Parts: sequence; structure tokens; C-alpha cells
Amino acid sequence: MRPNAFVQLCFLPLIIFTLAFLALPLVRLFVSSVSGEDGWSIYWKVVTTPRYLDALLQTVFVSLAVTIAALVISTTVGLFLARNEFRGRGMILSVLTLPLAFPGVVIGFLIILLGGRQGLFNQITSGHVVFAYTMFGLFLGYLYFSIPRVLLTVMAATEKLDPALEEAARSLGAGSFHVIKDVIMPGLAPSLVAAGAIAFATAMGAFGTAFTLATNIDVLPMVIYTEFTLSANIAMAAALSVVLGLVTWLLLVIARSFSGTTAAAGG
Amino acid sequence: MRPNAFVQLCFLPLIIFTLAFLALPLVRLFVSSVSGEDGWSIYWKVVTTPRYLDALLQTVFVSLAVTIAALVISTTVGLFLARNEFRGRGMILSVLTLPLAFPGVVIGFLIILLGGRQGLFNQITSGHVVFAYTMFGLFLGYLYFSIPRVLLTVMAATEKLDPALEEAARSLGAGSFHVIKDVIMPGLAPSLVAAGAIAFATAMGAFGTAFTLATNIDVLPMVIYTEFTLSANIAMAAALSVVLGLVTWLLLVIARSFSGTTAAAGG
Amino acid sequence: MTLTLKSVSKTYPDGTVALQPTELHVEPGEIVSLLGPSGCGKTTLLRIIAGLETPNAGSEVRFGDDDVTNMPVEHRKVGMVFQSYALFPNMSVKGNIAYGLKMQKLGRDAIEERVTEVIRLCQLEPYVDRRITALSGGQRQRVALARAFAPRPRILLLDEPLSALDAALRVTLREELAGLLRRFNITALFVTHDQDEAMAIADKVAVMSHGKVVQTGTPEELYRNPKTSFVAGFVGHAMQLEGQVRGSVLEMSGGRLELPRAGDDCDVYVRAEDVALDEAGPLKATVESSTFLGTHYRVGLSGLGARTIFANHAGQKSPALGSQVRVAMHPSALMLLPREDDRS
Amino acid sequence: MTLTLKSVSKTYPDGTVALQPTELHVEPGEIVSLLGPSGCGKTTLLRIIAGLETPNAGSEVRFGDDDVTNMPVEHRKVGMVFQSYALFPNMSVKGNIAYGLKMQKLGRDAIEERVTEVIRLCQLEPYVDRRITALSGGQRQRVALARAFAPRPRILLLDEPLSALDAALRVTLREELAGLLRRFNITALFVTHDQDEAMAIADKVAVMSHGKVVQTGTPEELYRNPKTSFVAGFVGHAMQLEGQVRGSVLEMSGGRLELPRAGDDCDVYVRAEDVALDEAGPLKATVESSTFLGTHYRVGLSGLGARTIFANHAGQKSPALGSQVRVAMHPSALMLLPREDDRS
Repeated sequence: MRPNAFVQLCFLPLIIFTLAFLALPLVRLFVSSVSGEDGWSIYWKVVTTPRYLDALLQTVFVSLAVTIAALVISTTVGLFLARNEFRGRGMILSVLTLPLAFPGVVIGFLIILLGGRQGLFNQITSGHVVFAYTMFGLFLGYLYFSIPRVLLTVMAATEKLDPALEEAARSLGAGSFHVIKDVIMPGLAPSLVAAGAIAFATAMGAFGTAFTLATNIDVLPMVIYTEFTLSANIAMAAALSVVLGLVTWLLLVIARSFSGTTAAAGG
Repeated sequence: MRPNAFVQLCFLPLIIFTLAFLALPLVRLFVSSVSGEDGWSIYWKVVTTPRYLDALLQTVFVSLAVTIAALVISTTVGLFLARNEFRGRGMILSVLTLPLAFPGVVIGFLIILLGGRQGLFNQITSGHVVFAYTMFGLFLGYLYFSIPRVLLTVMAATEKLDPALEEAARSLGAGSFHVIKDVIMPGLAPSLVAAGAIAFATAMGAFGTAFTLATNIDVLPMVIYTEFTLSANIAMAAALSVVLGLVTWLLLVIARSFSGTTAAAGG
Repeated sequence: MTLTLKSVSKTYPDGTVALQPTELHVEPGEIVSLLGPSGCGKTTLLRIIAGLETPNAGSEVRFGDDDVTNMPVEHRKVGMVFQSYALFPNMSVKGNIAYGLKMQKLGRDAIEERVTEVIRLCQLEPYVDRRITALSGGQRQRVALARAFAPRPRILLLDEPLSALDAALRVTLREELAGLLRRFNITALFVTHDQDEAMAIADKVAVMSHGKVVQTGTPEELYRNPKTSFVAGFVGHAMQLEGQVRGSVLEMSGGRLELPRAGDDCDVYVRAEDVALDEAGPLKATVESSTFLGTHYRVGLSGLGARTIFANHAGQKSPALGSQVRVAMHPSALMLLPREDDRS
Repeated sequence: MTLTLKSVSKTYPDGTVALQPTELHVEPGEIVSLLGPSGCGKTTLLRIIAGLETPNAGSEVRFGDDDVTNMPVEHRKVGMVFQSYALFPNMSVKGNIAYGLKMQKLGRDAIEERVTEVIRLCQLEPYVDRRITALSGGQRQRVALARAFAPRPRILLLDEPLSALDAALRVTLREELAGLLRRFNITALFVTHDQDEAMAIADKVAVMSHGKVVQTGTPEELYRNPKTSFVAGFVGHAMQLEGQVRGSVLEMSGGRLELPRAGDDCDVYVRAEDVALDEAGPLKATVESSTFLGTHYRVGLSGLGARTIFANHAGQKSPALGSQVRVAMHPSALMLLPREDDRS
């Protein structure tokens, strides 16, 4: 009946192929995790072994910290840039989005150049400030990574806010504080949730930065890498991957239900 | 005169701080690259040393291939999913976007589980198909990574297409092929350019996947890591980072000028 | 080309009845309007004729002798003008107009010739190479019309062609559209919810309500001789007079009104232009509001029933607010219509 | 509260003059409309009064005795109704209406009391706890009005309050709005491009053109005694009669028309309702088009000049297309207006 039924028939094999391509590896991953010598209890082991649990908690913690910091900084700066026209605005925007072009490894490298043993800060303070190899260094690296992404989302959302809403609030006697609290923040909320979810997911999985800073930072992707490559403990690596994936996926799903379908579209 | 001048004054320091935070490391990176023993000629060395040039070209090549493949697959699947309502559609969408939750390391790991020496394909074909450690494995890994992101962008853009445009073309006698060529593709073009730019930038910088597959794949982020950590050749690592950043940034800028300001907002 | 619909109906998968079995006949060259409030099924009917919507089984759509019920839209040779115009933003004005001709695989010269002809007819010469985004609303409308008309369609279908324009433009473009359609000399069917628009453009109007065509006729027929209270209310804004009909007299709270005939099972309707402020009138009312509208005052009268009755008063001065006036309505202006439930 | 504007003007940074020096005086309780085509500066003027736009130096805006020229909008105590209504989507109907009172830091009971009062006045009781997105266009308009009115503003400013509604609703809501504004008993100023809207709601209309108020008066004054051709054309659609004025006679291509007085430097205007088809009329014309509009036919006449002249013909039948008719216009209906360039 429908005239493009033929075209749809052509699409079908592609869909099946794509699904298989995307789903098969995940099934395989899950099977691998429970086919080690521990069987299903490997997931119990993840939760009870301090090394794994600590890594998981640390990863979630630093990711949350980065998400919150990136949201606060980017929202403030984004609002300012979206609402003010001045000379050099275009240049500032370009600089702010430059980090988008650099991968995680380079970002880790940048952090070492600044906060490493031969880094800028250490030179200035003559040997007192080394933060590159700590959790704080990782935090800064991830933050560096996240700010431009969140910033661009906030600015796009700000441009879509109806300026009449703000004017209405002001005509009713609202000062700047109330305009931000009652009009701008509720208007930006969906975009902030979406951007935050992306920032969180990115931080959860960031490997390049962590690996470059290396040494003794135990974040989950690092542990997975170690288990797999160095210890050849495939089952545990798979189990940890499944846990990491589940946590991130849950958060993305929650964010999407808060902010409509656009949440992961920014990903 | 303007009532929120005070608030703007408060923003200013934050802007300056943010700019410094984002710009300072980059300046430092550039300074590092030219303050080695080669000075400025290090950039000449990048272009003339086969190892570096090959890595750069290989990285650009595999990124382009991934971008094109992801665009073709995601556009076809995305159009089909956006235009057809059927049972299980929600589930298919969830599966298609699951890879968003997994970081590069895990993706690399997945590729090994499938195409490695002990991988699924090798078991099925009894020892004939091992592709995990080749450029093709890397390509598959990146593709796995890119499809969901491009797919979501395409679907969001498809929903925004005016269905009346399609109906208009059909009422003028256009068949399915012409509808896609004359109406749908031009309508999706800005989103496709934006999504493609993001896919390209991500592939250019992906490290986790490459590192997990490891061994003899020379992509740029790997070379940077090697130069920095193993050879302690900081100047060359910095120079390669600058080149990588510039290439990616140029592409993002070009894409943005094609598709309006939304290009990098998806980033 | 004649257009014939036989028991065309449409039920959506969720059970909503968008269109009850409908008959319609349009003569060659006739311009017919489907008029009705939003949600009455008029757009569904138009889309079924275009082939953009599939009617229920048993429906029949004929273009002349050709049964097109199961023919896909791209083979029906209809010209469609969409509410949003749906012009291709990636093509110039000329590209849009030539599109249908290209799809017919005509030769270059033939396309060029026809495009030039249509552009001249629609007075689009100054805009030929413009981008669609550089056109005003009225210009877009003309391009949409030219695009639909260029491939010589069998029938032209227009979906609320003026509703995307702002009020000030609408009246001017209404007359332009009416002129163009007549110059095209083509069978045309257009949907609108605006009775002025339907009357100004169409030869014949089909009034729809709740998925059904309730009356078809020339604008004059519908206005002067509505068959239902819905048509009376929708075409010309007739107001119901509340009261008790006794023989050929209506007893209202403001007095007794003579009817043109006995009408015991009828409701009585009148239009504002037939309500006269007349010192010798049989009814008493109080002036509640008064609005100057240029040619006349629109005077709101209370006391003639629960609802306000409006009178178009053409005098130089409006009666004072709150004053008592006497009101007359000529029996010939009163419409006696069968009592019915509006929703049926 | 009186509103007084003294030489208020506005030039944008890019040099565009949005508003030439303008005087305006509004009496307490008066409802005044700013009427004009889009781009005439009426919205700019309204926004300057609200405090949302800064006028040029030398401008003066007074609310009663209070010079508010440099006062920011949040301290001006104005009630503003926006074209898009701009209701807060994250608050309920009640939350929206209470917002202004909360900003005044009133006590809970005082807020509750005032909100209840305003909700009753605007007949919003059934919607109190609804989300904004669950309201129809007409309900949104009433909420926007209630929200602006609740904090007892000194003046109510409305920016095209009806333009977001579709045509069918607009006429009904026009009367509802007029009623509410009068019940509020507040000084109000509203912007519109629709002359019917301005006439139906306002006590006084200020017609604007090209950044200037060109005439102020009651609807009747503007309609019957326009001072410029722009006002005559915009209020009541007067048409210019082309021809040569010789003493008190206009020599047209269709014949000679008697004028009410000698007017050698004048253009002559007439409205469609004053053009009569009359066998004894002095002018000859050809019927070009005819549209039935219920109360009358709108007959297009050619031969009276280069442009088509329309006549509202109230008869039961329209003259045949192409037929020759004779046309009369009563001298008292002709408007002699100083010849001028419309753009000035």
C-alpha cells in the first residue's frame, strides 16, 4: 500500500546488521565476564574487593566533581558571553573552544607541563607545587576537557530563551537575582542536565588523560586496562567494563528522562 | 545606566580566570614545542620524518574513513527509525545508544574479544580471522564509538524536517529517490556536517581504543604518548600535539561555518 | 476535469473518526471551498483527494473517469499548495517552479518555456533568481501557487492558503488569489476556516462539521438559506433568539416577535445586520456595549434573552450605554431552523 | 494616573531612527491605542514607556508627577502584557499571577487575597492550578492580563495582545479584553496594527506612521475626519480617486464628480461604503469583479482611474461581470486631503 515499502525493505538488512554490530560485542562482553573461573560471583567480587570498589567510587566521585565544576563555571561564563556584545567576544569564544580540538593524551600532557615536576607552577614556586600526578591533576584535566562542551551547550540554550520572559519578570519587579533564579535557571535546566550527563559520561570513561598522568591514580578505565593487558584477567576486566557501562548508561537514561530526547544527542 | 552592571562586574574576574585556565596551558604547550634543541625547525622535522608524517596521515585517513562510514550508516538507520513507528523501536534505540556508555578502553577491549587471537571470529573460523590489532580493528572500534553519536544527531534533525516538504515533492511527482536527494539530504546537511566534524575530531584524538589494541598501530595520539613518556622527547610531543590540535580545530571551524553555530555544540 | 468522491471516509488506527462517509462532486473549472471549524475533517478530506492520506476501504475517489483511490500521490498529477507553503529552501524561486516539470522528465526547452509562462502569469518576474528565504509571505504564496500549477495538474488543492499571512495582508492577497485561480481556469479545491475567505474566492462552498459535509451551495445560498443552525451560525454569524414559539409568534423576555411562519419545532435565528434600533419596534432592550466600526456601531443589547444580542446600527451616533431602546426585526430576516443538537 | 511623554525619541546605535520626537498625553483611566503598520515605531514607544528601551537624551517620560525617564523597569510599577504572553512555564497559573506580588514582598495572606480577587475578576477559577502549557491561547491571554494587573500597576501596557491568537478567536477575545480593561478601571495603552481592534477596545487612538504620531482622536474622529491621506487609508481603507481637480469638480476618466468644496491642492478620497451603484450617477464604470460578503457585494469597478475602485453594494443581486454601470458618490462622503508624500 505505502509507496516506499520497497525502500523500507532495503533498510531492514542494514538495521539488522547495525544492531548485530552494536549489540553482539556487548553480549560477548557480558558472556566473557561470567565465564571466568568465578562465574557470576565475579560481580560480588567487584563490590567486595577494596581495590575495585575504591576505583569505582573514586571514578564516580571525580566525575561528579568535574561535572558540577564545569556546570558552574560554564553557566556563568556562558550567560555572560551570550548576553553581552563587546569587542573581542569572538576571539574569547574561539579560545574557549580550542580545547575541543585536543585529545585526552594531550590534555594530560598539558597538565604535566603545568603542574608536573618540571612544570610551570613548580618552577614559579621553586619546588613546592606539584599536582599533576594526583587526583587534583586529573580533576583539572577533565575540567579542561569539559568546560568548552558545556559552555557551547549553555550558550546555544541561552540564545533560545525567550527574552520576553526576562522582561516580564523585570516588569513585575524582579531584580537580577530573581530573574536568574526564577526565569533563566528553569529555562536552562534541561540543557544543563543534558550537558552535565555528557560531561559525567566523558569523565567516567576518560583514559588518555589518566594514563598520561599515570602512576598511582586508580580510576576505573585504568584498572580495566591493567586487569586486561597486564594481569590478563579477562573476566574481571569484562565485569568492570559492564559495571562502568551500567553506571554511565543509567545516568544518561535518567538525564534523558529529565531533559527530553535531546540529552544524548549532544554526545 | 544598565541595571545589571554590578552583576557584570562580578562576572569579569571569572572570565579572566577561565581564559587564563584554558589559554595558559596552550601557550605553554606551544612554548615547549619550540624551546627544545631544534627550536622552530621541529615543525619541519614533523613533516620530513616519515614516522611522524605517516602517523599524521594515517590518523587523518582512518578518521575520515570512520566519519564517512558513520555518516552513511547512521543516516540510513536514523532515517528509517525516525520515519517508522513499530513495536520494539524503543528497544532498538536503547541498544543503538548503549555504546555511548562505554569508554574507549572498553571499546578496544570489545574489539579484541571479537577479533583478537582468542576472539569470537577467530574461534568460529578456526584461526583465520584476526583483525583486532590492525588498522581495520581500530576503524571498527572508532566506528562503534561514532555511530550512536551521529545517529542521535541525525534522528533529532529528521524530527525537525518539515514533513510538508516531502509531501510537496511527492505531489510534484518525485519518487523516493528524488525525495531523499532533493529534500531530505539538503535538509539534513547542516546536522550531518556538524555530526561528521565531531566524529572526525573524536577519532583524531581517540587514545584508549588505540592503546588497548596497541602493538604496531601508529596513530598520532599514540606517537605523542610514546615520545613523551618513553622517549622523554617533550619538544616533539608538544609539536605533534600542536599539529594534531590545529588540524582538528581547522576542521571544526570549517564545519561550523557550513552548519551555523550549532556545529561544535554537539561536541 | 470533474472530481467525484463516493462514500469517502477515514478512521484513524486509534479509532478516531476523522471523516464520515462523504459525497462530493466538483465540475470542471469550478472553484470549491471546504469551510469549517478546526477539527471538522476538511484537511483530512483534502489530503485524501491528494493521495497523502489513505481512506477507509470502500471509499472511491475519481478524477474524471480515472479511479485514483489507490494511486500514490506522485502519480495523481495534483497540484498542492501547503499551509506553510513548503517551498524547497535549497532551490531558487525558479528551481522550485521547475521542479514538477523536471520530475515529468520534460526537455530543457519545454521546461524553460513553461516556467517563463507561469512566472509571467503569477507576476514573479522580479524574484526569479531569489532565494526562498528572501521572499515576503505574499511572494511565497505566489511561488507555492506557481510551483503547484506549473506541471499542469488535473486539479489544484490548497490547504488554508492564506492562514500563514498576517491579518493586514490577508484581505489583499485573498483577492489576488481569487484572480489568479480564475485566470488559471483550473478545477480547484481549497480548505479554510474563514467564511469571508471562502465566500470571496469560491464559486461553491461545502460547509463541514464533525467529519461531515452539512450543506453545499453558492455563498448566497448558504447565507440566505442555511439548512442547519450550524451553517447559520458559521456563515454570517447568526444569533439564536431565545424564547417560546407559539404559532407564528416568538415570546421573548423583551416582548413578542412576529415570525414569518408557524414554527413550533424550530429555533429562531437572526443576524446582527437585521436587528434594527427602531422606536416603533416591538421589543425592549438595554444597551450594554457599543463599538464604533466605521460603517456602523456594533451595539450589544441585553434583556432579549440570556445572551447578548448584537445590532449593527448605522446611525451617526450610538445610543448611550445603559439606555432603554426598542428593537425591531423584520419577519423576513428571521430564520426558522429545525431544533437540533449542534454536536450531532 | 496620567501619562505624559515630552519629545520622546529613539535612535538605535546603527543610526536607525525608530521614533521621532513624540508627545503623548493619557488621562487617568483612559484606554489608548497606538495604531500603525509594522515598523512604525509603536512597539518602541511602548517599550520606552515600560522602561525596556532607553530613549534618546532629552526625552521625558512622566507617570503623574513622577519623572521615570531614568528609572529601571523593575521600579516603574507598570503592568506589561507581551505579544507572546511570556508566561513563566515553570509556574502554575496561580504562581504566575502571584509573582509580582511576591516581588513586592507582601505577606502571604495579602498575596493570597489579591490573587483570589484577580482570578475571580478574570474568571480564571477553573484553571488556578493548571500548568501554563495546558492552557488555550485565550486562557493564556487572560492569565497574562491577570499577572500584569495583580500587583496594582500604575499603568497597563499591552503589546499586540491579540496577535498570537487565530483569526476565529480574535474577534471574541477582543470584546472580552475590552470588557476586562474597563472593569479594571486602569490607565492602559496598547499597541496594534489592526484598526478594528483599536476601534473596538480604545477610547482614543493614536495613529503612528514612520516613527511619528500623525493623528490622535476618538475612533469616530479618525474615521470621519482624517487629517492625512495615511490616516484615511489606514483607518477605514479610503481609496484615492484619480483625476484632475478643477475648482469644486473632479474630472475623472469615468466622468465629472462634484466635490464638497474647491480643493485645488488636494487629493480626493472615498470609502467603498460611500460608492453607490446608481443609474442616475454621473460616472461610468465597468464591473470587474464581485464578491458576496453577506451583508453586501464587494464590487470592483474599473474605468474610474488606473486603480480598481471598490463599491459595497447592498442589493440582493450583483451586477453581471463586464457590464457597464453608473456610479454616484455623495459630495459629503468625499474627503479632500492635502496632497503629500506618504513616506514623509
